[in-house]
Amino acid sequence: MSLKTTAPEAEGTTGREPSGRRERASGGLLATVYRIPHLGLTLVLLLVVLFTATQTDAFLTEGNLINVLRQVSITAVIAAALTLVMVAGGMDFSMGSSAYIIAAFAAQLIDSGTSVTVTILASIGLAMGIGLVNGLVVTYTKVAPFVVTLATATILDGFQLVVLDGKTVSSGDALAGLGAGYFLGLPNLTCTALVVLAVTALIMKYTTYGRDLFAIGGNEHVARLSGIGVNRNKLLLYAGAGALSGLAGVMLLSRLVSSSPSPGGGLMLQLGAVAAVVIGGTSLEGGRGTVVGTILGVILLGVVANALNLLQISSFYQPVSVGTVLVIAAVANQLQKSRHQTH
Amino acid sequence: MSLKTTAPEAEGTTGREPSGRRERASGGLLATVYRIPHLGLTLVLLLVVLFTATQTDAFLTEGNLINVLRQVSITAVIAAALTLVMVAGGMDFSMGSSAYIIAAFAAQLIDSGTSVTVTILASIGLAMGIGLVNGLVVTYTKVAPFVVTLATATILDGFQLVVLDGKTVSSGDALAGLGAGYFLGLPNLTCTALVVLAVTALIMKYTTYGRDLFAIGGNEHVARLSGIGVNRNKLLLYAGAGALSGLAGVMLLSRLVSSSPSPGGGLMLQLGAVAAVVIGGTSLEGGRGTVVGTILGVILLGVVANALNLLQISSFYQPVSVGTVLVIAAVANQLQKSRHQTH
Amino acid sequence: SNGDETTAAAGDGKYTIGFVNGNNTEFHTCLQGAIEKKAEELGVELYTANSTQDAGKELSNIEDMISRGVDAVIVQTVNVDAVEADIAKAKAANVPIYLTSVLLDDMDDVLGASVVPLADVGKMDAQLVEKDAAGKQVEVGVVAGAPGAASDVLVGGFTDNLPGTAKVVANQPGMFSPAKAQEVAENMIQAHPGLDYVFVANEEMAFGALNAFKAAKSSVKIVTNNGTERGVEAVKNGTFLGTVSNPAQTTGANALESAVKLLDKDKSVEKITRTPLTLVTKDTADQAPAYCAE
Amino acid sequence: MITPAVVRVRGVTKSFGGAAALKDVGLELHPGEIHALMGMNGAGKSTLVNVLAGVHQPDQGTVEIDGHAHGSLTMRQARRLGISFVPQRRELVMGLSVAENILLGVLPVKGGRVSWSTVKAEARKALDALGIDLDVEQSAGALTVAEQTMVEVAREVRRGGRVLILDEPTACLGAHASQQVKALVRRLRDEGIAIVYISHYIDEVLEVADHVTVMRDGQVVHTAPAADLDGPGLVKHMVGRDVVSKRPTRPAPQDEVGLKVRGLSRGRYIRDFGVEVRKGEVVGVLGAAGDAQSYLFDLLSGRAQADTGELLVDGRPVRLGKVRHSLRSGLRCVTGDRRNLGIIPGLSVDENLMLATDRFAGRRLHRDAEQSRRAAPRRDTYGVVTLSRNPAISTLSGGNQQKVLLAKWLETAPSVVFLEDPTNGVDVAAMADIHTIIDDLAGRGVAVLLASSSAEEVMRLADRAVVVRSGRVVAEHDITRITRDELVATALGGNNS
Ligand SMILES: Nc1ncnc2c1ncn2[C@@H]1O[C@H](COP(=O)(O)OP(=O)(O)OP(=O)(O)O)[C@@H](O)[C@H]1O
Ligand SMILES: Nc1ncnc2c1ncn2[C@@H]1O[C@H](COP(=O)(O)OP(=O)(O)OP(=O)(O)O)[C@@H](O)[C@H]1O
Ligand SMILES: [Mg+2]
Ligand SMILES: [Mg+2]
Repeated sequence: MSLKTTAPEAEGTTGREPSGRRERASGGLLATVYRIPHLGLTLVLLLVVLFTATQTDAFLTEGNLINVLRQVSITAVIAAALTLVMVAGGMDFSMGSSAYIIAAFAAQLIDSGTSVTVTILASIGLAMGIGLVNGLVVTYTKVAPFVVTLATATILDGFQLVVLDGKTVSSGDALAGLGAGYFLGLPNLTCTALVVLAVTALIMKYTTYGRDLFAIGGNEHVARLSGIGVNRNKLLLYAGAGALSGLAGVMLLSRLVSSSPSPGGGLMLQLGAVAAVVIGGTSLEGGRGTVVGTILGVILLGVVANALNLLQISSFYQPVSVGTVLVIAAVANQLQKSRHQTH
Repeated sequence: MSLKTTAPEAEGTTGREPSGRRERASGGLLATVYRIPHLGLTLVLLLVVLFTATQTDAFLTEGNLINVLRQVSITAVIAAALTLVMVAGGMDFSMGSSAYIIAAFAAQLIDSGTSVTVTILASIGLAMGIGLVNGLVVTYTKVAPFVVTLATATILDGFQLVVLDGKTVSSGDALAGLGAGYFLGLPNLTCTALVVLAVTALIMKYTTYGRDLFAIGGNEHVARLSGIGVNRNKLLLYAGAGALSGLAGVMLLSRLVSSSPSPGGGLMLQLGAVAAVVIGGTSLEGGRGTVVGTILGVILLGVVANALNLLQISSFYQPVSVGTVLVIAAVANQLQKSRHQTH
Repeated sequence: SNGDETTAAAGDGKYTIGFVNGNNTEFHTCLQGAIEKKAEELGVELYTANSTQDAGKELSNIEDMISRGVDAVIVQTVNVDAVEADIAKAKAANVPIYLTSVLLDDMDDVLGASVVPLADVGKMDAQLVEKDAAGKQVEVGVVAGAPGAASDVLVGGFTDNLPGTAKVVANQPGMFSPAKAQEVAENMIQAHPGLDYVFVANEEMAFGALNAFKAAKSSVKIVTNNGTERGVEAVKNGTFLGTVSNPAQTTGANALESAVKLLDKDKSVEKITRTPLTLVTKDTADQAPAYCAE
Repeated sequence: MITPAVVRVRGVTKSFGGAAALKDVGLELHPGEIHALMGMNGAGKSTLVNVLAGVHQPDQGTVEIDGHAHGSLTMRQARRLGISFVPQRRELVMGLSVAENILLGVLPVKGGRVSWSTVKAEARKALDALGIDLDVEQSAGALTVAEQTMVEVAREVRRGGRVLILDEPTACLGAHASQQVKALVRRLRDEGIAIVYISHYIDEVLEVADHVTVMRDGQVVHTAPAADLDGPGLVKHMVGRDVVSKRPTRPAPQDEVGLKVRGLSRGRYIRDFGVEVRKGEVVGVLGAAGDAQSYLFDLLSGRAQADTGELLVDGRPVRLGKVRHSLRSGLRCVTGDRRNLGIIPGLSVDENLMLATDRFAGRRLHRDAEQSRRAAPRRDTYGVVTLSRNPAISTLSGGNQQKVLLAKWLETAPSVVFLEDPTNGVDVAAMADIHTIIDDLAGRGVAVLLASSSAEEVMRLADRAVVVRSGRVVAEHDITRITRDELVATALGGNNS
């Protein structure tokens, strides 16, 4: 449709198109620097790294860095899924507990002689089912996802005990390849997490599905009116988050080699992931978030935990330090955002 | 704040709700019944009570009911404060941890010979200071309150260990009046909670401060435009929530008689309060909430925990039951809400 | 490379040992205090870390210890059998693991252990109940810890050794939290007003339960476990019927000492050291050993 | 008028992310004067009044009130200095009652507690002054956009003060409500209040304003007493050229019916509503503010379920109550509630522009650059102006957001469209373009149902007009056989009906 009637563009040139030029004109170095994404968070991370490196030689060794990467892998997988969920304006507080119950389930399967492949598939399938139930409740009852998934987490915590019958079940060597192996010098767990993160990032940036999630998180009504299958997308989302929790559960088992009753363990894992995602700049209100931010958040938390150990900070002061870094990182991220952003 | 959700509240904030006006027009018994506030939640509570009463005689005894009332008192105080905070669109995840550190602090004071009055005043003062710090960070850095207060909770958990030096400190008989006394047949703890709840309800309905909180939670920009001192109100709010956490801490100490290192205890207390407030119908997005709903939520959770004990449900299935009741209550509350959109 | 370091360190008799603690409760703090004190005494360089009740964090802590090249790691695990992964990890790096509090079915890959025989603790409490009840028919309640093997073994030791005249009428978890234990006890005494004895898995919870029984004006007799100063005091003044003393400081001191000796290949030390148990009753309270080093 | 200025804006400059929205702007407001601000979309009008109201803080320059210069006002200070403000975007606390919204921040207290009876009485009084009949106890979330506007105006008027800023108050109001607002504004002027009045309606401005300031590209380009200006001159100052929007000769509507609605009912607001729109025909729906329109949108778009009724598109029945079915039928509904149902604030302009098209095309993959390329012609056609390349749509001026909304929907090859106030907030030039676009749609055989609050717009676009009152069609007119005033009269329920 070319309706260039007495088009306003003709005369309005002064104001209409030089936008780009105007923008480039002003600014300067400072503005450019401010526009670097995640500057604040990166700076905090660098500061922590520098400080720790000057205090202890053990920190910047290959072995230690690989440890950190391995340690954050499971949180990273959950955080990746959570980034998607939160971008779509949702919340899933049950992923940590889901990972724990799946670890128990997989351990039982392996213990009863099931093959590794079947175990992994069944585990991820079950986890996806759990996620789907979350999705169904969230989508069709309209109860706040935080509440639904917090309840799910509680329920799963109980079922973990049931699955394990209160005992410890070992997976033996079955998952040693995943839990202890390496690929190109990186732990397999880390490689798995990297793949998940990369796929998540690609989904968010390069697929319509990913953009749908941003739209749903931004304004669900408009998304629906624009022909986006909001309900279907949400179901898919929670099911996917469930599946990734299942993967995280298998990773957890492969790392811990056995599954034991761990009341509260899932919630702690989950809180770590939530903290990482949020300090990575993903909005609790939905519609905004990046995988890079999440990665930085996950690494920051991992590095801080590692540094506190290496620096021999008293275990009383460790939570104090973690909390403090969390606030500083969140503030640093926010300061940049409000500078750079317009309202 | 907050753990924003897309689904239910979006309905409330998004322009017209044709249904809202329609219900008013239609009449009849059914509509009247639907208009009873908190009908769904009340029904769930009644069902749990009826079921438990038929299963065990121990349930509907005066002694047991008084137990339940005493057991929920501390959560109720925190939940009351949280209702205010959440109505204003905020979130405070640190109140449970604050209560725990204040209990430790008060125990140390009493142990070192400080008088009860001074101890209580100092405790509440300190807690208010903690709340004020939360408020300052939330108000002036614009970091999501969930993140700030989660970090505060972590920090406080660490400091609790420091205050106690990892040991148990007893308060002896100093607080026995509060912890074990009765007034008009009700435990003093319950009376304290009732006073707090009543004052909160009055503040919410009959003071401009309370109404300002609704305005801030509903639309902070409008609140500012209307000349409401948003920042001042928020500082007051978090400081007040802090003070009430302090009161909860003193109550906790009076009940437990001693304070011991309890990693994670604060967070569990907090999660209970959050669950109670949310199933009581207070919106995670702010702008909506009632004290009556919160009371029902607190009682429901207390009754369920009590029932599970009395019924000798296996500890494996206790979390399962709690989670299930939580979902059912939330769904029941939501169904009614979407049927009948009141404010 | 770690193996070389171990032998080299062994040469000059100066070891670097890691201690991975499980949590920050009073027990854990005492345990760590004792280990730190002993390390100083023996000139051992000690690194510490805390897993705050998280099995994943425990493994991370062990990895961190390995990467700093310690000669052995003492682990107060967060979960009785969850150490399997820790051991595999440490074995691969040639760093021996020494356990506190718990034993494994298969102790081959472990340097040693300093443990509290939990089943015996339960048994001693059960015997105390038997003696006190003196053949009467009695109702007994149990406030267990958190679901998991430690609590199961302890409670099992108690219930299995009760006399036939004692009937367990209630068994609820107190989650090792005094607040939860108090709540459980309140409900328990409500449901079973005729309760005679209650076994509580540790003293912190026992004090919570005590508050509940006091409030209900019930004269339930409490038997428990630990032998902390406060607990012994309570036994002395008749608040508790009895407790089983198994000092954390002994477990801790034993752990470091035997770990060092085992590294030295000193034959005089047993692979498994058991913390001596003492039943503390009103009569024996004066002789109870100290629980926590100052 | 020799009264000293109450407000004097001096040299105000304001940039967003490096791009200037206001450049060295000056303005004087005098008591007892209606000062109109005019200019094309994105000229900076809203930004300027936001600076006055303390919403934005200027980078340079000052706002002088009573001779006191303020470098940066906060909203609270502005309010205390007597500046009342109705922003362009509807801002109410949706969860609270209408009454409380009107007294927000100034709730009456009696004996230490809020007196709800006074709240309701005061609110009713404020609404009565505007001639609005609304239940003050209902929740603000249940109001239509027009009703919300009236509530906001009532609130600000009730507050009083010395300066009242109204940013496009009449953009979505019907004739009756607009008249009421204008009468009120005049009355306040006579009471000595200084009024800033932003509007894109030339006639309206010339009718009420005492003084007019025209802005372009963030600068003041002309300021003069209204008496010295006429319509064409004003347009020339704004746009830089003449704009004519005349009814063109469109091909006669076809015989086939494109849209057929029968017996549609929902609650009290839509009752047995029926209309037929032939292909190539434009039918206007007129009604008092708050009537039918918005509810029609909910029903036709599938957002809400109807109690009864039938909907046929191109002769095929469409299931009501499902967005999917509505879209699949070829029906396109453009909302009048831009903020809540129109845009996704956090997404970019191009993404908002292409949102529906890309979904309809079943696209699986997305690339920013490629999408921008496809969006470029739409920006061009609809004249969407942005300060930077592809910002979040929330940073656009109101009129520009409206253009994005229209482009998003009208470029999806519709067979039937329902338009709710399509030119809400767009400038004269864009309005003319949009009218041409709608003419063109009809020319290509699209059936257009136009729910407009502006009788002029209906006269300009429609072939036929139906008048709705209390949810029911009460009259139908051939546009060529009726004058604007007659149409307004029937819409308002005057003698002609
Ligand atoms: N918060 C913001 N962030 C970035 N740019 C903004 C922001 N607010 C306004 N702008 C830009 O400033 C310019 C002026 O906008 P403004 O809203 O003042 O225009 P306006 O004259 O009110 O237009 P309209 O008639 O469409 O309402 C526009 O180009 C707009 O995109
Ligand atoms: N937020 C509110 N918005 C509008 N009306 C309200 C609100 N809250 C309460 N009301 C209504 O106000 C009415 C009177 O309430 P209430 O009795 O508490 O105060 P009041 O008696 O009007 O005050 P006073 O007698 O001091 O003038 C009730 O019908 C109640 O539903
Ligand atoms: Mg504007
Ligand atoms: Mg009255």
